[in-house]
Amino acid sequence: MATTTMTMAKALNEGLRRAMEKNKKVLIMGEDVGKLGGVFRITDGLQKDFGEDRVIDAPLAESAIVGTAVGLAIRGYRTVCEIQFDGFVYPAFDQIVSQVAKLHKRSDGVYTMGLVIRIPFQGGIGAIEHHSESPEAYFAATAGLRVVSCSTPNDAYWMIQQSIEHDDPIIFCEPKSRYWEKGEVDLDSPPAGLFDAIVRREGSDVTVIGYGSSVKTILRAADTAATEGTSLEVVDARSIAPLELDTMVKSLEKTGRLVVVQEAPHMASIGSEIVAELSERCFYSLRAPGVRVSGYHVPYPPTRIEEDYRPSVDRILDAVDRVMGYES
Amino acid sequence: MATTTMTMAKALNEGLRRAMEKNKKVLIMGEDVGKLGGVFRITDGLQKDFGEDRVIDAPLAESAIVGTAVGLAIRGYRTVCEIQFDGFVYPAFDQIVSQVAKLHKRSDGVYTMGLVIRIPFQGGIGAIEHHSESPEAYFAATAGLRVVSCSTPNDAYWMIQQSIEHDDPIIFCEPKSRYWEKGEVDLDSPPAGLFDAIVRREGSDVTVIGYGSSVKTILRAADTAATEGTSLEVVDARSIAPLELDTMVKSLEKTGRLVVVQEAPHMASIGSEIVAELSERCFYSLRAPGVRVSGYHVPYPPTRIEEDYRPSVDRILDAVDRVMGYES
Amino acid sequence: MIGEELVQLLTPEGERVAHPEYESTLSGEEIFGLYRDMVIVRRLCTESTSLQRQGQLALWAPIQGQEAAQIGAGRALAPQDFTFPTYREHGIAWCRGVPPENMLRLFRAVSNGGWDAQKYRHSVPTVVLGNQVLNAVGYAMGIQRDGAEEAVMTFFGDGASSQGDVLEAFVWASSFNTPVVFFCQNNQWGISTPMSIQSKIPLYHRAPGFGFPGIRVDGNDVLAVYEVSKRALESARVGGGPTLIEAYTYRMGAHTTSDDPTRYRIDAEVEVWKHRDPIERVKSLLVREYRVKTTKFDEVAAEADTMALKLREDVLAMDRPDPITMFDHAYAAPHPLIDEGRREMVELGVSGGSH
Amino acid sequence: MIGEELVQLLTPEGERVAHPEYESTLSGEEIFGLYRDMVIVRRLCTESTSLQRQGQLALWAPIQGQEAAQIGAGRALAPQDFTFPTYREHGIAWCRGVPPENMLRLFRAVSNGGWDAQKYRHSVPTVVLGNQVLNAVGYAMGIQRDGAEEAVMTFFGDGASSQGDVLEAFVWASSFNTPVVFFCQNNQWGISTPMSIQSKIPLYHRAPGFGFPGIRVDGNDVLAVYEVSKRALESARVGGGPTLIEAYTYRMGAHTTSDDPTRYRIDAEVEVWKHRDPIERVKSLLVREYRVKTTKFDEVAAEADTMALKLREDVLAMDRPDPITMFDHAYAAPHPLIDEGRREMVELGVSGGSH
Ligand SMILES: Cc1ncc(C[n+]2csc(CCOP(=O)(O)OP(=O)(O)O)c2C)c(N)n1
Ligand SMILES: Cc1ncc(C[n+]2csc(CCOP(=O)(O)OP(=O)(O)O)c2C)c(N)n1
Ligand SMILES: [Mg+2]
Ligand SMILES: [Mg+2]
Repeated sequence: MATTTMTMAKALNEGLRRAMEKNKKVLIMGEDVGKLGGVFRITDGLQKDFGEDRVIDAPLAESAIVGTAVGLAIRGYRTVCEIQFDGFVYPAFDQIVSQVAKLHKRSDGVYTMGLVIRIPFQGGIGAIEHHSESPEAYFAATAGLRVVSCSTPNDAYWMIQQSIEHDDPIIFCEPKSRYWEKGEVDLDSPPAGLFDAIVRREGSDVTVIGYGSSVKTILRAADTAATEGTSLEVVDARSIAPLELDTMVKSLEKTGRLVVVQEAPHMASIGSEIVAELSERCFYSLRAPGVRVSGYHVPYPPTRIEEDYRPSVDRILDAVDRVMGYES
Repeated sequence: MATTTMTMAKALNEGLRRAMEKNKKVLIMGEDVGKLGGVFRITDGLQKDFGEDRVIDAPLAESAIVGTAVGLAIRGYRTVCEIQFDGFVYPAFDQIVSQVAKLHKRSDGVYTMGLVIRIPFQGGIGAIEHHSESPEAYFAATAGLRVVSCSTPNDAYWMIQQSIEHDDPIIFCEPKSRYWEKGEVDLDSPPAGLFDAIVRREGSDVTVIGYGSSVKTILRAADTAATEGTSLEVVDARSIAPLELDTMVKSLEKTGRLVVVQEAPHMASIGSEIVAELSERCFYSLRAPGVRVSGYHVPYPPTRIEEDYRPSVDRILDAVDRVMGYES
Repeated sequence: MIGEELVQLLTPEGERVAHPEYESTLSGEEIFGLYRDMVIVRRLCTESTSLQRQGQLALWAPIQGQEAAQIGAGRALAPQDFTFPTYREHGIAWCRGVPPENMLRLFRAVSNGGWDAQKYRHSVPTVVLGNQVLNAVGYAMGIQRDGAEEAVMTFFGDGASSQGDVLEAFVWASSFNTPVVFFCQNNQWGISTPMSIQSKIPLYHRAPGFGFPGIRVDGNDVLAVYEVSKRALESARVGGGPTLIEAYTYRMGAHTTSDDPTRYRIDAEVEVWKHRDPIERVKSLLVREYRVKTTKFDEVAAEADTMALKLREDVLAMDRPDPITMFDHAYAAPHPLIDEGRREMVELGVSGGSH
Repeated sequence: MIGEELVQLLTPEGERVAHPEYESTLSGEEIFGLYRDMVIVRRLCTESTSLQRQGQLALWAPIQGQEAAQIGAGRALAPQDFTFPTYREHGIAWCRGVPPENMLRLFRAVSNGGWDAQKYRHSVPTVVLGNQVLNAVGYAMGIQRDGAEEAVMTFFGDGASSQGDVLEAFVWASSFNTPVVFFCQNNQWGISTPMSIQSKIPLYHRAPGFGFPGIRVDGNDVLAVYEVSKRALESARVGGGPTLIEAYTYRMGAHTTSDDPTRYRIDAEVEVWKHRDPIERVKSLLVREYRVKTTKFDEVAAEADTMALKLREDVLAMDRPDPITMFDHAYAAPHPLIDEGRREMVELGVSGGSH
C-alpha cells in the first residue's frame, strides 16, 4: 500500500491531476484556476500541464461557468467547475437547480450530467463576508443533485476522483479551513464508496455526526469527553445527499443518543434531516432526542467572532451533556 | 364584523390595493403585473388605479426585479415583487440570499429591507415544468429572511398586508392551486399575527401540520379519518420561517403523534425542521416518531401524474395509520 | 418596411428585393420546400391549439406568424449542427426531424422533454428563459475542443434578451470565439410586455458592444432568414465566432393558450402584421415567379391535414404515464431516496411497479 | 496614449491636452484639493497594507494606481447623490466623508459593513460582484419617483462587467431611463484574470448596444475623470438617463493582501504603468502651471501621515466585538431564533449578554 503524506489542498490537486490523466474529457473551469492555480491553489500547475483548453480561466460569471459546463456535459465533456467561495455560488443557483439537476430527467436519460461543482465551504479562515458560508442544504434539498464533503486528505484525493467518474452531478464541498492540514493518503485504493458514511472513532455513549470541517472538531470533543468518562462515537457523514443512514442507524442503536454538528444554521438543514430521519428509524433506540449544534440563525458574522458562531468543542460537549442528561 | 366572500386571488388583490392606499411608498413590480394584471390576475386593475410608477411592468429578469427592489428599499420604498412562478425565482436567488437577507445586518440596522417577494408556489394546476415547485426551504434556511404562506382567502387578504407592513423581507408563498377557491374574508381585523400558527381543526389522536395548499388536503383527510374513528388535529403553520412552535407543541402534548405534510421533497425541508424541533421539544410526549408526507425526491414530474407526487388524502391517511400503529 | 436596416429579400407582397450583401441562393423547388414546411408547422399549430381547446393538451404555445423565422433558420442548419430551443421552437424541431407527436408530449404533460435530443441534435425544451443560451455556448466550447466543423444555434425571445444568462452568454461567446449563432425571435411581445420595455433600441445592436456582429433580418421573410442564418452558421463552423441574429417578427396569436392578448394589445397591430404573413408572401412568389400550380398547394394542404390527423391520433393515444415513471432518470446511478419512493408507491398501490 | 478614443486632459507628464468635448473647469486650488485627496487615500492604503502585514487587519484591498479614478469621480458627486461601491472604493468613501477607521472595520473583520450608509449617502461595501449595480438602479428608480434632482453612481470592475447583474442593470437603466452613472474601473485585472478574458473590445462599447452612451476616460487623469463624471452626473440628475464611464486604469498592487500577482503578470507591465502614476502627473501640473511650492506638498504629506497615525490608533482600539452582537440587526423585528441564540450564548458564558 503506497501511502504518502500531504495537505488536503495538495490531495485535491493530485486527485484532479489523476482524473485528468485518466480521461481526456475531463476539464476544469473557474475563475483564476489557470496561472494562479485558484485562490487556494487547488488547481496549481494543471493549466501548465494540461493546457488552456482543459483548464479554463473563466470570465467572471458563475451562472456562465455552470451553464456552459452543462453544454459541455451534453457534448460529452466532464467539467469540474470551481466556485471561488461558497458565497459566490448563488449566481449559478438557477442553472444548478433548473438545468444541472433536471436535465438528465428532462432528456429521459439521454443526457448525462456528469459534472462536479467544487465549493470551498464553511468558515474558520478569518475572511470577510460571503467567504465562510455553508450552502449545502440548498443543494441537498434539490432532487437531481448529490452533495458530498471530504474531511481528510485521503478522502479529498479519492472523493474528487470518484465524483468526476460519477454520472450524476455532484456538489463537492471542501472545508476550506482544513486545506492546509496534512494527512496520509493511500494512493492505491479508496477508503470507501463515495456515498458511504465512515465511523471515525468508535464509542458507546453518544453518536456525534458531522461532515467537512466539523469532523475534526468533533474528534477533539471526543478526546475531551473521553477524559471526562463519556465515550463518543464519531460518524463522518461524507455524503450529505444522499445520506448513508445505515451506518448512522447502526451507531445509534448502540449509543441511543444523537448529536449532529454543522456550521450551517439549524433551520431546514442537513442536521434537521439527520435528526428527523433517525428519530423515525431509531424511535425505540433513542434514549434522548437528537440534538443539533449549528451555526446561529444570523448572517455569517464578522470573523473576529466567527469561532463563537461555528460549533466549538465546548458547544458540542454541552450538547453531549444535554443528551446524556435524559433519563434512559 | 364586515365579512365578504371572495377567492384567494381576489383577496390578495384587495389586500394589495388596501396596502397601496394606506402607504404611498408601496410599489408593485414584476413581469406582466400591469395591464395583464399578472398571469394569475393578482394585480388586476392596480396599474390602472395607481399608475405605471407604482405598478411597474418589469423587463424580463428576476435578479433585476429583486435587485432593484433592494435599491428602492434603501430609498424608502416598499416593493412587492411578483415572481411569475416558483421555478423562476432562482435567477434572483443571489440577490435574495446575498443582499435582501443580509443588508439590514451589513448596514448595522440602517437599511430597512422592507420588501415582499410573492411567489405562487406548489403544484396542482396541471402546468408544465418549473411551474409547480416548492422552494420554501431554500428561503427558510436563509438567515435574514422570513417565509409565510396563506391557505385561505382571509389569510391571504391579511397576511399580504401584514407582510408589506413588516420591516423584515418576506417571502410570501401563495398556493396557486387555491387561488380560485372562495372563502369568507373579514375586512375589519386579521385572524392572527403574521407569524402565528393556527389550529384549523381540533382533534385528539394525531397532530397533522401543513401549510399552503396542503392545509385543505389535510382537512379532507381529517374528514375521512373522522369517519374511521381517528381524530386529527390540523395545524396550519402559516409562518414557515420562523415556525411558531408553541401551537405545535401544545397540540402534540395532547395527541402525542405527528404527521407533517408538504409538497416539497422531504430532504432538508420544512418537514425535517418541524420533526426535528418537535422531536426534541416533545420528547416525552411523542408516542410515535414524527412522520413526513412529502413530494418525492425527483424533479417535479409531468403533471399528468402530479397527483401521485403531491401528498394526497390517501398518503396522509397512510401516515396517520403508521403513527397510530406505534405502541404507546 | 420596418425602418432600421433589416435584411429583406422578399417584400410582404412576395416581390424580390435586392440587398447589397445577401441574395437568395435557393431554387424554386427549394423555396417550395420552405413553403411546405411553413404550411405544415402552421397546421401543426392549429391542430395543437384545437387539441388544447378540447382538453387534450395542458397548454400550447403557438408560432403563428413566426414560421418563416423558424423554418428559415431550421433549414439553414447542417445535419451536424446542434440546436438549443425554448418551448416555442416547433418549426426548428420540425426541421431537425423531431416527430410532431414528440413535440406534444411536453404540452400533454406526459413528459418534461419529449424527444431524443442527441438523435435529432435538438436539445429538449428549456422553459426557464435564457438558461439554454449558456448551455449552447458550452456545447460550442465542446465543438472547439473536438476540432469539429459544427455550429450551435440557440433560440430565445425578445423578453429573454433581458436575462443575465443571455447577456453572459454574449460575453463568453465573444471571449472564447465559440461557434454559436444566437437566434433571437423578436416577436414584439413577452407575454404582455411589449418590446419597448426590454429595450429602447433594436436588439441586434447589443452584439457589437460585446465584440461580435449583430444583424436584423425580416423574420417574416423566409428567404432572408435562410440566407442570413446560413452565412452565420458557416462562419461559426470555420472559426468565425458568434453572430446575433434578430429575426424581426410578430406573435400573431396568444402567448400560450392560457393567455388573453386582448387585455394588453390592440387589434390594429395584429391587423398590420396580417399583411406581412410569412406564408402568403412565399406563395405569391411561387405563383408569380415559378408558376406553381394550385394543385401543388393543395397537395401540401392535404399533406398537412394528414400530418394533423396522425398527430391527433398519436396524442390521443398518449396515455397517462405510470406514476412510477417519475422515478426514472431522476438520477443516472442508484439512489436510496429513489428506491424508497418507488417502494412507497408500490405499497400505496398507485403503480404496478412494473416499470 | 492607450489607443482608442479616450478622454484625457492631462498627459502622464502632467501636460494639458485639449479634448474636443471636455475641458477642465477646475481652479488651481481645486486641483490641489484633488491632489491632496489622492495623497491621503494612497497613504490610507499604505497604512492599511502595513496594518494587515502586522496582523491587525484580516485583509486589505489596495487602490494604488486607481486614486485618480476614484477621487475624480468622488469629487464630481453632489452632496445629494448616492453611491454604491464594491469593496475597493476607499477613495469614494473618503470623498463621501466616511471616516477612514470606518472603512477598515470590514477589513479588521469586526463588521460586515462599517459606516452609516444613509448618513454618508454611500452604501455599505458589496462583495458579491455585480449585486450593487442592480441595487443602484433601484435606488435611482426611487429618485425618479420622488421627483428629486439627484443621481446615483455605482462602481464595479472589469471583472464584474461579465456578471449578469451588471448587464441586467444596463437593460433596466435604459428601459426606465434612470439617473444612474455606471462607473467601471477597468484596472486590467480581476484577480489573475486579464481584461482580455472578460472582453475582446473596450468595455465602454457595451453601453450603446443597450441604448445609452458609454465613454472611456483616462482613469489615471483626475481632471478628465472629474469632468467626465460631472457631466454624466449632471445629465442623470436632469433626466438625461444613464451613462457608462469606463475609467481605464491599472491596479498597481496586488488584488488584495492575500494575492500574489507575480504568479500571473509580468513586472514590465507594472513598470509601464508606473510612468502613468495619477498623483505624479497632477503634481507636475501644479508645480509647472500653478507654481505650488514644495512646502505645500510637504504639508499634505504631513497631513496624510497624521491621518495614518490616527487611523492606526483607531484600528488598534477596535476591539473584538462581543460575540452576542452577531444577533443584532439580523432582523429588524423580534425573531424567536434570535432570542434562542442569544439565550444559548449567554448560557455558554461566551458573552455577558450585556448588549
Ligand atoms: C426565468 C423565467 N422567468 C419567467 C418566465 C415566465 N415566462 C414564460 S414565457 C415568458 C415571456 C417570454 O417572452 P419572450 O422571451 O419574448 O419569448 P416568446 O414567449 O415571445 O417566444 C415569461 C415571462 C420563465 N419561463 N422563465
Ligand atoms: C460573484 C462573485 N464571484 C467571485 C468573487 C471573488 N472575487 C472577488 S474580487 C474578484 C475579481 C474582481 O475583479 P474586478 O471586477 O475587475 O474588480 P477589482 O478587484 O479589479 O477591483 C473575484 C473573482 C466575488 N467577490 N463575487
Ligand atoms: Mg417575445
Ligand atoms: Mg479589475
